[in-house]
Amino acid sequence: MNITELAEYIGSLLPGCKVTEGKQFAEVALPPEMLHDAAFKLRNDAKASFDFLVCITGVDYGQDLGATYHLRSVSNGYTVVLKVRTSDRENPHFDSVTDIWKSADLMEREIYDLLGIKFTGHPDLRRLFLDRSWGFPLRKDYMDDTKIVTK
Amino acid sequence: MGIKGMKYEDFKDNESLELLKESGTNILLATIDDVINWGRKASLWPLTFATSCCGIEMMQTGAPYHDFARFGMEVYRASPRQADVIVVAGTIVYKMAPVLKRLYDQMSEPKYVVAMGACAISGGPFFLNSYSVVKGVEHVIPVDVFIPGCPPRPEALLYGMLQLQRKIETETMRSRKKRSASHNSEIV
Amino acid sequence: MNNEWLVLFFLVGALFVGVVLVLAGLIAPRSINPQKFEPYECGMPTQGVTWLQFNVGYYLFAILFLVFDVETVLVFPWAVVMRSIGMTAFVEIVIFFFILGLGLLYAWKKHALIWE
Amino acid sequence: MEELAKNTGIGEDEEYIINMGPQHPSTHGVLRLVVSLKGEIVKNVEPHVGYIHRGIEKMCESLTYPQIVHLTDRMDYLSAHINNEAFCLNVEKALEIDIPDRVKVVRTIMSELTRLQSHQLFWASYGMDLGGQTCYFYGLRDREKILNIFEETTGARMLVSYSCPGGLMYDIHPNFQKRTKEFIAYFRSILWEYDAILTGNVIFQERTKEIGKLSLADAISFGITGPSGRASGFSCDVRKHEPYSAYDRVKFNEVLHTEGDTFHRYLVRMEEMKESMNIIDQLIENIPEGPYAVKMKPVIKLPEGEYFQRVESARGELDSIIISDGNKNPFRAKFRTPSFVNLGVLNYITKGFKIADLVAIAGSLDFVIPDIDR
Repeated sequence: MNITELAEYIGSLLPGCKVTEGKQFAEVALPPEMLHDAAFKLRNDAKASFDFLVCITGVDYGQDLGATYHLRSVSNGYTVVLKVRTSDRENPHFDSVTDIWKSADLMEREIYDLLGIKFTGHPDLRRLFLDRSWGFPLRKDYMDDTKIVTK
Repeated sequence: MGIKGMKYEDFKDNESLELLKESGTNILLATIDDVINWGRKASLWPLTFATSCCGIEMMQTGAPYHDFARFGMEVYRASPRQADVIVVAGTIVYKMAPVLKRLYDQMSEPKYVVAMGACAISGGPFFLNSYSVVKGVEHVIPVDVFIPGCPPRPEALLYGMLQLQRKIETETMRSRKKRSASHNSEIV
Repeated sequence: MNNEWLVLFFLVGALFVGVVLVLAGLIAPRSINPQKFEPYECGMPTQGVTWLQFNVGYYLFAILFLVFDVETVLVFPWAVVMRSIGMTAFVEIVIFFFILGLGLLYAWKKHALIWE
Repeated sequence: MEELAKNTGIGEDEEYIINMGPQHPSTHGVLRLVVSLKGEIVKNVEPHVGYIHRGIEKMCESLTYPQIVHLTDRMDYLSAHINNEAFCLNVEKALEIDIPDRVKVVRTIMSELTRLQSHQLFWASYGMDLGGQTCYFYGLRDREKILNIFEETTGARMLVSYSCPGGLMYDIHPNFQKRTKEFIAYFRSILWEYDAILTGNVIFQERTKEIGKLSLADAISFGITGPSGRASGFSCDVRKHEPYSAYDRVKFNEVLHTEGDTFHRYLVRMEEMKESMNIIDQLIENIPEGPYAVKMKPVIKLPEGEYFQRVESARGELDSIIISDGNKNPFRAKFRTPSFVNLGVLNYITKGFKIADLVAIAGSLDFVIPDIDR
């Protein structure tokens, strides 16, 4: 099943989400509130069960914060990319997917640590690398003139 | 090809060595000092402290090809209580600095520090634009010998340790007591 | 005559240890700082309660080790003189091992050997 | 009296918390494991990381593409060239330039040599973790020979920074082929020693068999890739599923076991060493002639968009994700590193085993700590 058929199949599976066909993978842009059940459906779908969460990438797009989920189905090798965005920079939060894939636990803690995006429902959301007093370094507007030395 | 070899004579005595040696010790103390220094310099036990890639080069220096043991340094002690040298091999980040300070304080006297690799000397490749790297171990603990390189070759590490041994050769009992007193800090 | 050698022997031993300790105490450099006297735990301050009741399993293992270690200490002098004493020494050591074997059997039956 | 009981915990079942902290011989670096014990049995292992977090992903946003190559091999320093190759392939995929055949073959050989020296160091430190000092000396003695080959061609022993966007930094050394063939012949003649020392050792088998079992479903759910995942039957070898560089023209089989315990995670790495040598053998004979790099513009600007490239590093699947908005440094560079994801399973498979088994399990998952913290 090549990318176009996969895109159509996923479009039929997830009504109301915009499924585009990127250069490499089928990409699904969906609003934050639909994230959890879309992931649940993709995980437990009979035909293309995406049971391997490759990675979650937290991105600061300048105005809004987003997360990109790369999912892969081990049995037949398809890969799909879920993209979620939120424009609320003070208290950004998405639904946690740790109950669907166990590998999401550390990934979500890392994104919370570096970007400040909270994941509701995460069993133990604490900062991973930095101390509590630290800002969120991966944000574009992160300024820290004491520690960062720029030329 | 490679670093020009250094003749043994000018390796042994150069002017900087004399400056380190305090004058005025009488003959008896000098000979005891020499015996003590010879014993200490020939069995410097490093602490197993490796944070990143330089640690692998330190392991490689301990391996049979470059063999630390020729200079009496092959015993890696896991606990600071029994270690003489703390070879800071790798990057020190802000979260690791208090741990390093605690390890250094828990070492028994006389203790020495070797900053191995560009990361330990000045933050190395992470000097610019990194928000969490301490720019050099000198900010955390006093350093005796700096070994540049990223990671330094095992020979460079051996040469650095030989420089440390030469530094130990010039110590006297009074200078060692003064140096240890400098590590005191009041019992809070 | 020979007990003077004994006294001299102990004297030299005590002197040897004493002088070294005193000398080290005098000339050794030493530094005092608060973190030096805290327990070493991989560079971190200790967490949680550290002064608490240990598992009884450790005690059993230690005792069993002690018993069989002392046993070997006793067997060494026996082995030195076994040839000159001849058959009686052999019978005597068999009884010795038999009794210790009973101890081992008892510990085995009481599941002291398996960590719970 | 109760004051005494309270702080000494006599009576109620007090949890004993130990720090296998940042400076510990068996955590292979600055990984801190807060272990709560009941006697010898491990009840919970909580990894604390960040003691070597250098913020490489934030730094990438202010460096140009050729500069980032030098940061990639300081992330997982044991598979340095594989990291370079991942990032460079990603940049070349974004620019849609096809790299010469010679570059593909030389990159594959260097990656396989990197995998060999990484598994050698795994074998050396794993033996030392479980108390066998001999492995340390045997393993690192043979690893030195690969480092000499690297140094002759790339100038650096371990952090080679050999691949750059568009090809290789320099051509291979004239006697690169000769020395690699010598090394492969030497290492084949000596590999039986590795098995004799450790694999056949009864104490080693006693300490690693049936310890830390990981089922296939859990391996997929926890995302455990690389040798640790393949020991549980999770077929995730990127060289087989999505061949890159010259992996499509070599015949090698993917090492798969299904038992999933610590012994088989170790065994998969030993057999992978043999597979790596087969790959090098098939390629080293006829390295195609041709340019060793494509002429690139001085300032590399990737067209807008998101690019994804996955590569099989010595520890698992390494993905390089670049989001570019068209100027000379990336908008966001993310590396999905295998050790970071494999760390999640440590607590799950160590519960109920003894603290000595925790050392064996953590060693068999083969962490490289800057790979976790980046």
